[in-house]
This record gives sequence, C-alpha cells and structure tokens, in this order.
Amino acid sequence: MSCTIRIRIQPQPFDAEEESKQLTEGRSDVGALVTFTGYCRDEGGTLAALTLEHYPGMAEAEIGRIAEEAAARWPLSGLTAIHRHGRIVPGEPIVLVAAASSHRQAAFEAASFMMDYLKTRAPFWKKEERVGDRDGDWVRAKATDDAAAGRWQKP
Amino acid sequence: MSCTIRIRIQPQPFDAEEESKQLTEGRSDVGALVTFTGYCRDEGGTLAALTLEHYPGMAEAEIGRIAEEAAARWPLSGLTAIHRHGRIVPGEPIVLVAAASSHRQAAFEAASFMMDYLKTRAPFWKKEERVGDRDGDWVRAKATDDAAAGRWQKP
Amino acid sequence: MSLELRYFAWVRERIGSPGESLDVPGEVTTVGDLISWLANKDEGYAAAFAEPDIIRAAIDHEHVEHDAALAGAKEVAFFPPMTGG
Amino acid sequence: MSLELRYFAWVRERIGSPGESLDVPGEVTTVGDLISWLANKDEGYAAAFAEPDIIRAAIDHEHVEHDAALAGAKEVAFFPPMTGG
Repeated sequence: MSCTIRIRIQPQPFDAEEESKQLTEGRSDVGALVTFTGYCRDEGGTLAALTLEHYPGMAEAEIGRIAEEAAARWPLSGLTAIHRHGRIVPGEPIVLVAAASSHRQAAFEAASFMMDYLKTRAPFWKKEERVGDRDGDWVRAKATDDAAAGRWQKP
Repeated sequence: MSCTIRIRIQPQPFDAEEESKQLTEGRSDVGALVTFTGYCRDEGGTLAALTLEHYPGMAEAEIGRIAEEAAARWPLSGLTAIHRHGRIVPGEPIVLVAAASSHRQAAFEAASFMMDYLKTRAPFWKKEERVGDRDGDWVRAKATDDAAAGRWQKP
Repeated sequence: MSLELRYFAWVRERIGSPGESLDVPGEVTTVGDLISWLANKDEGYAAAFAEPDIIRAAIDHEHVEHDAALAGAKEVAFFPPMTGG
Repeated sequence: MSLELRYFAWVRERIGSPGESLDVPGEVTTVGDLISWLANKDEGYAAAFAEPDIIRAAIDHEHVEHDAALAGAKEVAFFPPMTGG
C-alpha cells in the first residue's frame, strides 16, 4: 500500500476535520481513520500558556523520518502529522496525528507510535508561563514517555 | 475523573468534528483526544453496499455497558460512541468512537478497547450487497476480532 | 412459560420472522433447551439452529451463555456472532 | 574545522545565544569532545554543559550520540531532551 505522508510545522491552529477529509474523501479503500489531537492543559488553573521552541529544518526532517518508519511498519494509506510552535494557551491544540488504513489495528498502532516518537524525538521544547509569574520553567522530559517509545523497539 | 458518556444508534451520518468539539470545547483539562472512524470499504470495487441490522434497545444497552467498562478502566473525561444502521455505501462512515483524557495513552487504549468490544459484543450484523448481484451474504465474524477483544481481558 | 422471542440476521431469515410470542413447556428451562425445542418446530427453525454452538443468545438485552436459566426472562433473542463496528 | 553551532531551549538561554560559527581545534573530533571544549569557554557554556550526559546532539538535522565523529559535519546542535507532542 502506498502511503501519502503529510508533515507540517506551523504556528497557527489546524483544522482536524479538514485533515481527516484529505485522508478519506473520495476514496473507498480506507476502512479506519484514527486521529490524535494533543491539547494544552491549564494544570488546575496554574498554567497561563506554553511557548514551544523548535529546531526549524530538523523538526520537519525528524518527523518525516518517524512517519516513514510508521509507513514501513503498518499498512497505511495516509499519515498526517502537524505540530505547532510558538505561544499556545490552555484549551488550544498543539499536535495532530491522523492515520488512515484498511485495518483498524494498523491505524491505532501507527498513530500511537507517531505520538510516542514525536514526544521523545521531535526537536520541540515547551516552556511554561505560570499564572501570575511570567518566568516559567522548561518542561522536563518524562521517563514514562521514553518507556512508551521503548515499547515499539524491535528486539 | 467523571466521564461523560454519549451513545447514539442512528441511520444518518454523524459529524465527527461536532462530536470532538463536545468533548473538548470550553475546557482546559483535556490533554488528549483520540477518535476512531470506521468506514465502509468497496473491497476492490466488488461491494455495492452494506446493510447493517441491529437489535434496538440491546444495542444502546450493550454499547453503554462497554463504555462504562472503559470509563472504569481508564481516566477519561468523555467517551462518545455512535453506530449507524441501515444501508451504507462504500466511503461512508459506519462508526465513531471518541475518547478524551488528560493522558494520551488512556485515550488511545480506551478508543481501541471500545472498537474491539463493539466489533464482538454490540448486536449489529452486516449484510453485503455485491456489485451486479443484489443478494449478498452476511459478513462472517472474524477470529482476529475475537482475539483483539481477548487482549483486554484481565487475568 | 410465555416468552417474547427475537431473531436477527440469518437466524431471522431462516426462521422467516423477526420474532414471536410463544408459550414454552415447563421442561424447557435453559437457553440451550429452548434452542433444541425451537429446532424441532419446522424446517426453517431447524436450519436456523442447525449449528447451535455458533448461535448467540441474549436475555432481556444482555448476552448470556446457553446454560443460562430462562426463569424470569421476558425477551429472549437469538442471532449469529456480531459483525458491527 | 569550521562548524555552525545551534543551541535550543535552556542550552540556548544559558549560553545566551541561539548559535554561532566557530573554528574548533583539530583535537576536537567527536560530539563529546566538542561539548568538553565548549564547556571551558565561559560560565554560560559551563552552565549549559554542566551535566553533559543529559545534553542531546544533532549533526546536520539528525540525532547523534556523543561518540559521533564531527568529520564532515556542517551544523551541530545541542539541546535538552525533547518535550514536544
């Protein structure tokens, strides 16, 4: 199955419905579409915003490599990944992954794999802006994210 | 976390974007939204349509039980399942599951669990309508679907 | 015992009816007994229940096994393995 | 050897610059050598590379380990563990 890969790194919000349509509209060989949208949370009202820094050029290249790996491992017809950068306030979307396949398990696994690898390998860094204190900390990488990515490693 | 469960059984198409909005709009505690949409495939051009028969009353009750189980197993803020019945042509959506959570793994697993159980426990039956031959067969249940549902059984 | 019976998919087609109200004799106490008793009614029922092991059953909108007791049941449904989703 | 260096997140903040062009001496042959050499430049660099084990590196837009050779590299980037997604 040939897989159409779409990668975008952008400051502006995205339209998940429009991206889904691009993967399914006008075709009758797609049986399953899984989308993941990651949002900025307010952490109990303490977070005012996140600012996402990224490495232009490498971000596109690395997410492209992750997507190629997913397309090689699962029978996908389409795979889209959009990652925003810049200042994002709670409730706004940060990242979208959409995977289309003839088989539901392939779509679920590819989308989950993409997210685990985006978290641990895509060159983005989140800085927090706390309510009432504009000087926040850089978010620390989580060991649980490394463990999640480790699940996909072949023996 | 209290989980808002929405179940609908209907002949008409659904609006995945609208359902997603209901799970995320106006709230800043949702970090992850996973949606699954299942489509009717044309099976290489041989399938003209599927007719989905269901057991009214039990369909809602059984999907409700599956959703309650998912809400008990994963920390979800919202879980929506919509299943269509009646005649559906290739390219049209059949089923939608959307799971919202503060954690991505919970949202992925709950949506995948819902689909595996919908496939094997929700009282729906698909009859095929073949191109050029209006008398099609009933779709046969797949052992792979039973195996997929079996993954979630607790020891 | 009086029961509402419901049939779906090819079970419905083979029996030729979506359901019926039936009085079943007292010796029919389980779902499995009911399948055997129905299978003897006529050729359509016999075809519907020719492979009883693959027939699924529900009592009052809940899945049950063939050894489930009919006592207290109002509606009993028979159908093939589900193929939704 | 002439290299384009890029710094991100708190590595960038501690060094006080998003990047620079530098000539590095011939004995600096690996990413790890480069980290040690940079850490001696001033207090900002020393703070950025105080815990070299947690510093991630990329050569020409690809992740590399600290033992990677610099030969042929044009752009070398240093940054903390990623927190995207």
